[in-house]
Amino acid sequence: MSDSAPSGESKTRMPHFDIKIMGPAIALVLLCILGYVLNPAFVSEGNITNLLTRSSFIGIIAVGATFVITAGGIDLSVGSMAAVIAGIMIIVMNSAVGTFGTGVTTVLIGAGCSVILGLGAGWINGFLTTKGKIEAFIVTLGTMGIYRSLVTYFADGGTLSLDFAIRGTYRPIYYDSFAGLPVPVWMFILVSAVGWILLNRTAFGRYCMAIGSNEAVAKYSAINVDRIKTMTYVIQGLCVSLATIIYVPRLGSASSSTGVLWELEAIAAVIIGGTVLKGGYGRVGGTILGALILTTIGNILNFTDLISNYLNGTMQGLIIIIAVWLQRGEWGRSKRIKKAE
Amino acid sequence: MSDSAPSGESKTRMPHFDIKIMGPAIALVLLCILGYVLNPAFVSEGNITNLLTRSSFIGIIAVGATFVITAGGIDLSVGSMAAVIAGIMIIVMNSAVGTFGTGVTTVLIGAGCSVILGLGAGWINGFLTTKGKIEAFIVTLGTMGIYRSLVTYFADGGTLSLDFAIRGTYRPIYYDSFAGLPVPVWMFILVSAVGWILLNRTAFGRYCMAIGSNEAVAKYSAINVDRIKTMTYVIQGLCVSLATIIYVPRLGSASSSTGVLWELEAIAAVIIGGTVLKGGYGRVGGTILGALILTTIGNILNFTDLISNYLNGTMQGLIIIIAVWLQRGEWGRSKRIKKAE
Amino acid sequence: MQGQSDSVPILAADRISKSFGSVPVLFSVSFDIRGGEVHALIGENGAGKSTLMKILSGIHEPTSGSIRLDGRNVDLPPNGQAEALGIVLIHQELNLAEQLTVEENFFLGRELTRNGLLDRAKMSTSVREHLQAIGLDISPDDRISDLSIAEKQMVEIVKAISRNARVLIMDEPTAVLTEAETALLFKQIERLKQQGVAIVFVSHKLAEVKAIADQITILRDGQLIATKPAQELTPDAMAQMMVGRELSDLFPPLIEPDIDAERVLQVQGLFAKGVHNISFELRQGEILGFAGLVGAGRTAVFEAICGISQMDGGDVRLKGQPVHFSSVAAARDAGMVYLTKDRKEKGLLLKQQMGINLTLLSLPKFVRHHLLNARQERDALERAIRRFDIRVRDHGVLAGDMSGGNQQKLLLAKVMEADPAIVIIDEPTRGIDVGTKQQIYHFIAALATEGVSIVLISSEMPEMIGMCHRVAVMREGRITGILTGDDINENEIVRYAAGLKKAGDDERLSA
Amino acid sequence: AYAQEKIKIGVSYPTPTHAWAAGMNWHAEAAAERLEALYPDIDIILVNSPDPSAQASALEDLVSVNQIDALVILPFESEPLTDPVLNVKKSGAFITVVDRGLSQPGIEDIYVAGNNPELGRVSAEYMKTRLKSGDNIVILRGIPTVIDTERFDAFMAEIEGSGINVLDHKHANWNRDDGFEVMQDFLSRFPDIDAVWAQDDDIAIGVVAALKQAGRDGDGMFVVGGAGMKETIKGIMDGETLIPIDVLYPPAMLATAMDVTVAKFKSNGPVAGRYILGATVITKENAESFYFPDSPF
Ligand SMILES: Nc1ncnc2c1ncn2[C@@H]1O[C@H](COP(=O)(O)OP(=O)(O)OP(=O)(O)O)[C@@H](O)[C@H]1O
Ligand SMILES: Nc1ncnc2c1ncn2[C@@H]1O[C@H](COP(=O)(O)OP(=O)(O)OP(=O)(O)O)[C@@H](O)[C@H]1O
Ligand SMILES: [Mg+2]
Ligand SMILES: [Mg+2]
Repeated sequence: MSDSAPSGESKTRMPHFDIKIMGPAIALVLLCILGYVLNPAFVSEGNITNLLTRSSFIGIIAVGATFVITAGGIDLSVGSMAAVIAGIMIIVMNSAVGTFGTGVTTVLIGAGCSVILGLGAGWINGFLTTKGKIEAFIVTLGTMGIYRSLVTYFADGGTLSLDFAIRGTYRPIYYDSFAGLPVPVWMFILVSAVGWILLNRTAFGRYCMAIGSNEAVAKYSAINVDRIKTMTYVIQGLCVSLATIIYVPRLGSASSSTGVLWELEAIAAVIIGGTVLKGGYGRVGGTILGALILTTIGNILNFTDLISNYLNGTMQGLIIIIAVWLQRGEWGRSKRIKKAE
Repeated sequence: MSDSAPSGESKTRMPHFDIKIMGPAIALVLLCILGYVLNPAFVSEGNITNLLTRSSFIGIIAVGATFVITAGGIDLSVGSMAAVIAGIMIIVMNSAVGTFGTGVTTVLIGAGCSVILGLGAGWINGFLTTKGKIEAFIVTLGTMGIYRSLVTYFADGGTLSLDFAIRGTYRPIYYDSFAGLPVPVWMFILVSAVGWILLNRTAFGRYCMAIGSNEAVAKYSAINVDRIKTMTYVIQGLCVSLATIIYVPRLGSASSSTGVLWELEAIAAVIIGGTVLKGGYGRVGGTILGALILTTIGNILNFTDLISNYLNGTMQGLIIIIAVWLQRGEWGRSKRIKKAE
Repeated sequence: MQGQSDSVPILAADRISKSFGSVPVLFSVSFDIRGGEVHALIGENGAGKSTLMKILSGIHEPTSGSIRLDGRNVDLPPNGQAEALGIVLIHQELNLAEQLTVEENFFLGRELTRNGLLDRAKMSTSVREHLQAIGLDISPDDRISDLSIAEKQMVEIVKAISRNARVLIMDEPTAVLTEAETALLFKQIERLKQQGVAIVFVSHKLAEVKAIADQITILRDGQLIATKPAQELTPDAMAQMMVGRELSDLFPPLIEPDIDAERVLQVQGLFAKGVHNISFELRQGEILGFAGLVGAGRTAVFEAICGISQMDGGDVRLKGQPVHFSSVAAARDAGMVYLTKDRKEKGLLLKQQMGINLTLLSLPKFVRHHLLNARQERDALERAIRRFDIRVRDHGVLAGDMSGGNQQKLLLAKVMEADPAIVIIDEPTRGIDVGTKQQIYHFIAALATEGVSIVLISSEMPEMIGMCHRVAVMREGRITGILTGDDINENEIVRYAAGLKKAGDDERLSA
Repeated sequence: AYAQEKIKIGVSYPTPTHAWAAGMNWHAEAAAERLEALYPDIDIILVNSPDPSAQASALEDLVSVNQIDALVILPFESEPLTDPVLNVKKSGAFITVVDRGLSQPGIEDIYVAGNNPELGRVSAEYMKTRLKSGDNIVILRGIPTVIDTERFDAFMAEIEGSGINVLDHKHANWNRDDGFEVMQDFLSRFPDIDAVWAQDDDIAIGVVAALKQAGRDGDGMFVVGGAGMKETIKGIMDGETLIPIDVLYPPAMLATAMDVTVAKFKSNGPVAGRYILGATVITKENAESFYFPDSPF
């Protein structure tokens, strides 16, 4: 939670700013080169497609997290929320099969249910944070535990599986491509585009940054701080529900281990992308790159057996730290910064 | 990360302040009453002792986390750090048995090694955050992954076990009592007392609060910001190593699942205790109560089979949220606050 | 425009009282604002001016009393929503989001949109036009955190002016402005007046008040003292009504330091970011002024010397010994401290209490056996409150809740707590009332007599002229001249500051 | 409100976080209900814990609060729980240990377990019957723990010398999502894979999804999972060729242990000793008898 970044930025703004914009992109390119060197199959079309599709889940969730964090909040519940929404979707669709058959209607009912749950869960987080005046960390830590245990409960500790009859109808949402890109990737692109516009081109986005930057200023500017903050959690919930809609057809199941640690991944993607954890400055574009970087690291580690499996976590940790360090552009600049201060 | 608390505090300061001091204590008392109602054995001496002893681990770690968070940082690596320190301690003690026998010397070597590792690991986090200018969240997320995978590596995917020969010597550290209280509780009391003095009665503690409040002001006030921030991570590391020293004799082993989620528990204890997540305001006393509250919730849930095991997480989440809400003292005061603003 | 003053007031406060918790701050104050009129509000620090202004713009709710808008009783909506009613407030505390750009702040809360999206081109153009209209060289894309305080204040002013207010309330808009910028502001005020806007102007600069105001209201300790037409009051009369006693000379008599006094600070060829080849000397007991336009680099010089920022080259000697402070602590331990001009961002911890702020810089002094000595700290607070006449009704108040002037006094006290031998004070009297200013000037003079060496950085010309033994003038990062004796006058300073004259022009100057 | 005359049996096991454990939980709950109905004076307390140290805490609570007469425990891990179980033993309780043995012999009165090395060995044996020298397999392992290591080591020991190439092995954490992703990457990396040892039925589900996505599920490719998930067993009954067999790791072992422990209080004969449940290979022929459609697993 160092705010060295923004303060550094404030001093030697122009060059630093550029590096901040470019940083995550450079880190991603370096990673891809590393992947290619380790194993040329890394750049095969199939692998790139896999990579993009996998990034979609975390990416979509992280776009939502960008809003929450920009407005100075945090949401730890997203992984559990995804699990419980997936679980309920499956239950609902399985029981809808009886009435509505195995057609598109049932899938739409499932998706609608997911969206409603996502919005509702997000609203609960927002309401408790703003009106209940409880720290976002505590609220979402609490709901994280609640959702996780609810999905375990619904699944009776095991796995909720989507009725095989409906899978055929739903499968294409994950497995089919459109114009060369899998549907989840399109969804990711869509969410990113909307998210980018919302954050950078609407009053709402500015309000998020203003609130994250200085709540009092936002308040005195006649901004309804509580409403905007709640909205960020609702957006986060919506993003989780969209991610869940493309997640469920993949394996057609949900269990208590679904979405474990997605919250940390999503937050990490946001921060790697250059958004400031303490709020006030958010970048959807960076978040997208952050999600791609995280997925690529995992992917690269599956592509090599140079290091012990047990050390995967070490590699992952090191690469994340190095990637962020590289993208901060602090190398060789420490002197200049010091001077500027 | 709502900073409603401090701003609320600033407005109607005196009464609110009192509630903040008293809040966690009231929440704990209510929990104890709940425990007693559910099962009178809750207040048996044996159970109270167990409860205190258990709180010691998280409590000691959370005292360290109070410093980090007060100074505006965050440390996600504590759980993994505990695991890897425990692992290395065990390896070191096992190999020391050959040379130094099974006596106190070996245990002391293990403890010394733990302290050195804790200080070192904390320093690394601090260094990367301050000199590397990487967000604390990313740094400690990275080291969290690294330490976790290192312990898996050392244990070769399994469990590292303390030589049975040395266990007899080491066991008393966890299992024995002194003046009616188990040794870990004494350790907790000691760490808390030192922590309290450090935070509230020394220049260092004052500096932590100043840095968490406003780094620029701290810098202009002749505070070596980087050094103090690094120190908070070093203290956190020391606390982790002390917790590990009393943890190892309890189970005599370490594995990749040791200390999982301790970071969240420790941070939760700190926040429940009234420290502000964004920094600038810290309370060791509150942290201690926070740790006790968390442990008591788990304990109470072991005491009753009224609800499905699968719903434990739900209860835990609800109780945490309610406890914090109660201690914020916001109930029935929303009107007054609005006016005061 | 004078004729309009007998029309119905646009906004009127009727017997307003206000308490924070149990602490009363305003006592039954009435106040009228009419269209086309500038109504000045003056009073000592902590008199309740800002509080009254916040009540008139809906930020605070009065404890009792009523507010009338166009003759009708209203409950003003909270949180700046009163802007919709045409009431715009320029906060004394800068009210800008630091991480946002000028344009983003400018339109915060009332963004222009087209089809639901921000019309950035239009907003940007509008901001640029407004900035240019007043003559400011700031880009709409600049981040607030990159601007100087004066620039921030100008952005606030321009932002408020652009809002087409019926009532424009300005709480000490000129405190951080130079005379040139103040002139710009006054031109705008005149223009708005012509348009029938009602303007409330809060300031401690009584000459300004005299120049711009039509009506003047004086507050003392939360009580309404008088409302009078400006013609009837001289600055001296205002000062007297404010403080309730006769004020003697503002500036104490200057006692020349011993000509052989030790040269405690010698700077030769200093380079740092934004400053080039700075050389000067400071003698013991001397008050050396640093004058110049905003951004001339005065602050930068001393931030580099005191270890706050990096020095790129040059030689600094303290009592003849070469020194290179790598940290503020090192400078402090060597007896040199710097008082920042930016009390909100760099000076005070706004969310902490007075006592914590007071001792922060000199904390090692309060350590006994590794522990902080609470009694000693409490004593220091009591002493500082007396010595600097800090007026708070509750010693536990958070720094951010103190009145602006009292914050400034607290900051001064904080720096003096370090018992410096050399003290650099940057804009020490910002937002300070005349009575207190006088105390501070006497205090500085007394320090100098005791042998403390002082560098006084100020944009207030009278301060330079009235206080300093010598004045160094800077322009664009260079010292253009060092004035002594009778040369310290407004004319000379301005000529050097504006670059019309350089040290080389006159050998006598290079002291 | 507690009836001292009742025989209290505490049952402690890890919180089910994957389907096999949920099956175990289901069988245990069913057994508890059945046994309590059968013997009114038996009180069974089921407690699950999310990690070893919580389980140690739960044991303390079972002794100090519930004052149990017997403990049935499936330890999270062997090492960390040895001492805590020893403490329970010292309180006088009868101890039944399930699945993961304690690291000190002689603490437990009864030991009931599946057989992890056997699971690995049997799986490798099956691989050898289907593959020839020079064929390629990949392995998806579980969560790095002793169980995983035992299974893996036994598998590798058995496959040794057969000429079958193990291309690589990665951890898929007994998780469907990880199984899917790791398999996707294996498929991108290795153009020729003849069989997959997924070690666990959950991973196998992810593996199969990845194979189908890549269209590489034909040509006699097959996947061997393990543990005995009902869907897998159903598939085997129906003649599925992609997952032709399953290796049982009985989810009912905790229930079995509870039965045996109750028998200690209710039967006349002495009850003690070790019950090792085999790693049965489930094939189309015997699948029916391992199929429990109501179990979550
Ligand atoms: N939010 C608050 N809580 C408690 N006390 C407050 C608050 N705001 C102002 N005060 C107190 O009210 C008094 C009047 O403050 P105010 O800011 O109105 O003074 P002022 O006349 O504007 O002074 P200055 O010239 O120094 O700006 C001060 O004693 C101040 O400490
Ligand atoms: N034109 C500039 N461009 C970039 N940075 C500048 C510029 N002018 C000043 N700075 C930086 O701003 C900081 C403060 O500048 P500075 O304000 O020194 O001048 P000043 O004469 O003290 O102005 P003021 O009258 O506002 O006090 C320094 O760190 C300096 O490096
Ligand atoms: Mg004021
Ligand atoms: Mg200056």
